[in-house]
Amino acid sequence: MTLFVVNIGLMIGAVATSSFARRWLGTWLPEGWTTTWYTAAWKEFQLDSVLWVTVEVVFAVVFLALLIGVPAAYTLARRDFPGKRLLMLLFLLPLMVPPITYGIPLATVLYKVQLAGTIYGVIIANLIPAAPFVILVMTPFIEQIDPNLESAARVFGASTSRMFWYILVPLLGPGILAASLLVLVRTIALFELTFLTAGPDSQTLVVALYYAVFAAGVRAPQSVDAMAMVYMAVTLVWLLIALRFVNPTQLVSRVKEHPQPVV
Amino acid sequence: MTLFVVNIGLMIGAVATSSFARRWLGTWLPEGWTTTWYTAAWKEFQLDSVLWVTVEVVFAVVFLALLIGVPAAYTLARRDFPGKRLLMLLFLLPLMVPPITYGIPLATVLYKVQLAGTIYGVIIANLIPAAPFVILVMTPFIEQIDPNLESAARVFGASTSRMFWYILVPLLGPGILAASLLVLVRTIALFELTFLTAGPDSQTLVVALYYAVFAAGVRAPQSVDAMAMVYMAVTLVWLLIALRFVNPTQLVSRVKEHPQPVV
Amino acid sequence: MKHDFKELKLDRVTRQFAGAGGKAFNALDELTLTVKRGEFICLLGPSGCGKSTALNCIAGLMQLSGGSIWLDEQRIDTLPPEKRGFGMVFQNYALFPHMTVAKNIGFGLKMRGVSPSAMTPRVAHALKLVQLTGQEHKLPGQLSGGQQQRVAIARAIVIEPPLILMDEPLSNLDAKLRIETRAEIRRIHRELDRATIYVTHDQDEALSLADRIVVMKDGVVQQIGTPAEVYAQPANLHVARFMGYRNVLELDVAREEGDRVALRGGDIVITGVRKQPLKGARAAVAIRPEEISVGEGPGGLNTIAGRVENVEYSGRDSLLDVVTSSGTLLHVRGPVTTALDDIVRVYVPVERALVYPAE
Amino acid sequence: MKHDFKELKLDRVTRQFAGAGGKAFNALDELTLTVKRGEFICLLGPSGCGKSTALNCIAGLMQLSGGSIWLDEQRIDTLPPEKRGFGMVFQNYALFPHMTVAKNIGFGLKMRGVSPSAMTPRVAHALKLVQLTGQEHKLPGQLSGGQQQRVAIARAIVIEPPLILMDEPLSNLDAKLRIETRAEIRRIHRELDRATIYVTHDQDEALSLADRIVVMKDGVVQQIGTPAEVYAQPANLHVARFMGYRNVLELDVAREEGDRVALRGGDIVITGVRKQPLKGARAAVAIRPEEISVGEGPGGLNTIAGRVENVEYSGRDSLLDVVTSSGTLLHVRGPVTTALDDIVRVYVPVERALVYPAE
Repeated sequence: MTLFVVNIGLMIGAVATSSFARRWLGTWLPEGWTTTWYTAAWKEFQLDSVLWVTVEVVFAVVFLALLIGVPAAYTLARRDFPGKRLLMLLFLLPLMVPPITYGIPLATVLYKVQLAGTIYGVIIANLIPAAPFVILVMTPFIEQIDPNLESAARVFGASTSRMFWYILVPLLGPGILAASLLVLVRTIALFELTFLTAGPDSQTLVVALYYAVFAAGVRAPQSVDAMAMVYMAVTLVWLLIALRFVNPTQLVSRVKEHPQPVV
Repeated sequence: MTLFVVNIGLMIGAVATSSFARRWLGTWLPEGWTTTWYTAAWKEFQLDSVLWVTVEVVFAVVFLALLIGVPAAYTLARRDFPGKRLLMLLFLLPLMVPPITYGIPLATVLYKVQLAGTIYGVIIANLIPAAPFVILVMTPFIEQIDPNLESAARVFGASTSRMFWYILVPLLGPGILAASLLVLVRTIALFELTFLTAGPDSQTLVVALYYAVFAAGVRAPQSVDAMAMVYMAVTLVWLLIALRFVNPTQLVSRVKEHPQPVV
Repeated sequence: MKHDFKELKLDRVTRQFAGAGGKAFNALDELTLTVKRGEFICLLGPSGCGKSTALNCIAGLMQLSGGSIWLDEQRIDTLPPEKRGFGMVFQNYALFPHMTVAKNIGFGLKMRGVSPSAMTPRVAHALKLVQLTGQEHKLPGQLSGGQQQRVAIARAIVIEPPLILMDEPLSNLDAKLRIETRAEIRRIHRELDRATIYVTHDQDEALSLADRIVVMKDGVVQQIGTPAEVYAQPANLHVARFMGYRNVLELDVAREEGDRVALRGGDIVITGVRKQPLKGARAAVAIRPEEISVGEGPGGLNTIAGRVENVEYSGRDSLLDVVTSSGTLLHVRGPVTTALDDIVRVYVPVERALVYPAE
Repeated sequence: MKHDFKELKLDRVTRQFAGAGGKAFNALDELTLTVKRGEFICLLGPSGCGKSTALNCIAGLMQLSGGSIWLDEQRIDTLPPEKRGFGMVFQNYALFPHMTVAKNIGFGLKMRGVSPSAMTPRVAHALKLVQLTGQEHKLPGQLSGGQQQRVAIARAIVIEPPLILMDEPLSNLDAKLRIETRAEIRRIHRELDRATIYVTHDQDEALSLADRIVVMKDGVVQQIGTPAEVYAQPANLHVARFMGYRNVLELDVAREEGDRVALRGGDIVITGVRKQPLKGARAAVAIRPEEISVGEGPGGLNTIAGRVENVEYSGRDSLLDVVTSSGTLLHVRGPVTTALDDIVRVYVPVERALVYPAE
């Protein structure tokens, strides 16, 4: 366990050091520090336009995924209907199957309908795993809400829409926030789908990074490391924000409180 | 919802058709069927050696992930200790953070210790998300086991090891099976880590596929489609096997049985 | 909503569910009942008897499969729950966790468009009625179970509904609090002078609270009557068993005279009162443990001899298991001085041995 | 394990837990108790009183923070649970869901290395004792709650342990089954002639089952005594309240004569029997509702007048809330003929009014 943690720490440290290093060969610490590589990376990868596309794609995906996912999660958690299990399985499939399985056919279809290479194509492609992910994250939040609360609101005079605004939205707030932040992180990270469907103008950060790794021969490795650091920083910042709102253990299990033995 | 399902179906259909098609231009169905593209793909991508490496990597990862994950999940589910939440978070991090964030640093380290490009490097890289995944899958199974069963076994004369074999193993059996199958599917699919750490002899199926897509210009697109079909088939077969043993809804929530209204 | 109603009428209210194998069954089968203003009605039965289904149908949380519900002249079973204007107390309280006590109680008023200034005195009055003044700014999670229970009651009564529905409201409280809150609920019902329909599986609760008890089983009404009627004159063997007639002996019918029936079987001869027309030569006699006395009956009538095989002390008296020489077991409440293996004679008055057809 | 043991001795057994804010508190504080062979001991108290902690300490499922446990001359608190050889019945039964009834019952024997051929008759005998013969090849999930309960008992008795531990074994059964299984448990205890330690929060259960009752509160023993002692002579006000002395009035001490104490407050004058040394001028008198009679006491002694403010019918009698003119509330069991707002006089015999120091 400890080994595992130390390992991750060391690796990140190495890349971070490398990205800031002037020269670094054979010694434990590099001889000098510089931000040159960041500037170089910024220019080389046209980071400004790439970042902007990333932001556009990510926010569109988060918004649409919530719009589809929250009502779907509510329906799946509350209603029983024939075929519910099948539908549930279909929703979970894009989460468990690797993106490339459906990514290539998806790209083919998008090319046929002239959407591939545009930002809309990228958004649609990313929605396919994002919407189920919202369902996955929202389901435990919805299930924690006692259905009797909804019954009580109805009995005491709330119509469906007022019940929704006075009861469900306040109670689901933290869940929706958590879901959007987690989808945000995942979308930033989802390489395959964007890679397969993006054109030169709709490259997101992670795709740019891949091209960089691929063509590493012609670029300074430190520049690639700098790029990776930018990328990692972007994801981690969002992830940390997300974790402030959602307790990750809640997604796995509801923590039970027991008195702790002292011995 | 329905749109979403139909979409996925159509896309997979298109690629499948393409991979079997003799020629296919402008008509709804291609003019003839052939398996030539599969033979071509097989030769072109050296599928026999690639498949063998894939099998080796996958089974090693599954075995090691279970060895680490099951006891860790048990400890996390049953014991309370200071720092438990932090540890839980650290375990879940590799699942939520995209692989590329730690993939590049990991590759750097593996190169430094001369493990990158070897099959061991690939295995180690894939273990990092696989072990936490086992923990994630096993936790609900372990939590479903009443701790009193363990107490009862102890009181009635079972030592810790006998309690393990007579009580825990039989009860966790389905969970362990489910976890191994799901890890298997994920490992087959995990592109980034293998991509970053594999050498020419330790390429797995998915990496071979990527190279193919990249160099698509020089190969017949049908050949790539055929390759994708092989890949998709491999994953789906395993996934279906896994789903026979684990109810996916169980991972999200424990299904409650209610009498269903007829109206 | 109308507050000056006269009665709520349930007319053959039926509700179906899908059972095992997809076959529909009636969770509630043609419940017909008229609840007058001021009445306290208990729906009593074991779990799965349809009592909660009935309550949900009245509240509008479930749709009827058949029948109709009327509030005086107005048909209400076609209205959504928010248009019926009833108050309801849920088993687990169902307080809104993100609202303060005052906001929880005022929720119904707010939905009815009552202005905040008009709301405050009414919420304060409801809080006073349930003795929670001073707690209005707490969240439900900061209250004890008993306090939450009372907030739930306040929320139901503040809208001054014609009908208050209660779904096992005491089942999450401990024994002591349950008895205290019982008295509270009865007091509030009297002060409001509306109608209350109360669902419970606890016969003590039903006896102590209700003006009338509706005993249910498998969705079908077994008996509707006052607590004294249900307690002393159960309509059938099922109700008798449920109301604590623990001794049920199946015997041969020896003689019938008017409503007196003489029964015989092995070494037991009992004369009882017939409560249902008998069919065939066998009948069942139902007797409460506390109505069997240790001693000889007048003229040796209804007297049974046996050995004490178990003694359960319960403070004022003991619960004895008396086994006759032919092996029949009788549960008897006897004096605490009775010891294990004593040979005793016990008897039951004729009018406390109720005779029903054998099952 | 030794089956011909004489006694189990708990010597100042203490168990600490980490409380809120990390401060340790004693969930069980210096429990000292000697259990003789053949005895049936009930640990009685509300949840959180330490009774389950005590049971787990005896079973070995929790380690002691202090004190020791002895089986005759052998110190056992240092042994792991599997070496102590006790039988245990868990609250939720804890049957192994993947084993048949027979395998569940035989588990303890198998762990002791008993051969399958020697096991079969012993399992059959245990099955017969709990009246489950014929069910041996079913899985626990195929049995009803009551049957599972009996499998759990069979599993505990088949190893013929010196001590059987039971942790609220009846709490998951419904009221009717609970009373039946109670008699069963008592019968099995008698047939085995070992010792049983039984944990419950239900005073009726404890009264009916136990040879001796240990009343606990906040980890501390309040009273150890026979059911009759605990019922009629509670050691302190807490035990009295828990055993159903619902009327607790705090009054001024007017006069003490021997163990008789005259108390006075408002319009109430009561003479009672002192059960604990008093301190100060105030004292509390505890009286059961069923020991207050409607009517005049001999010579007007201990007679109180009041108005009936609530009537709860309970079949044989009614529970009345009688309020005196000064506003004191008395719970009284009275005849069912009493009506709301009746003015009644009630009295309590001197020896049934127990006087304790005020809290």
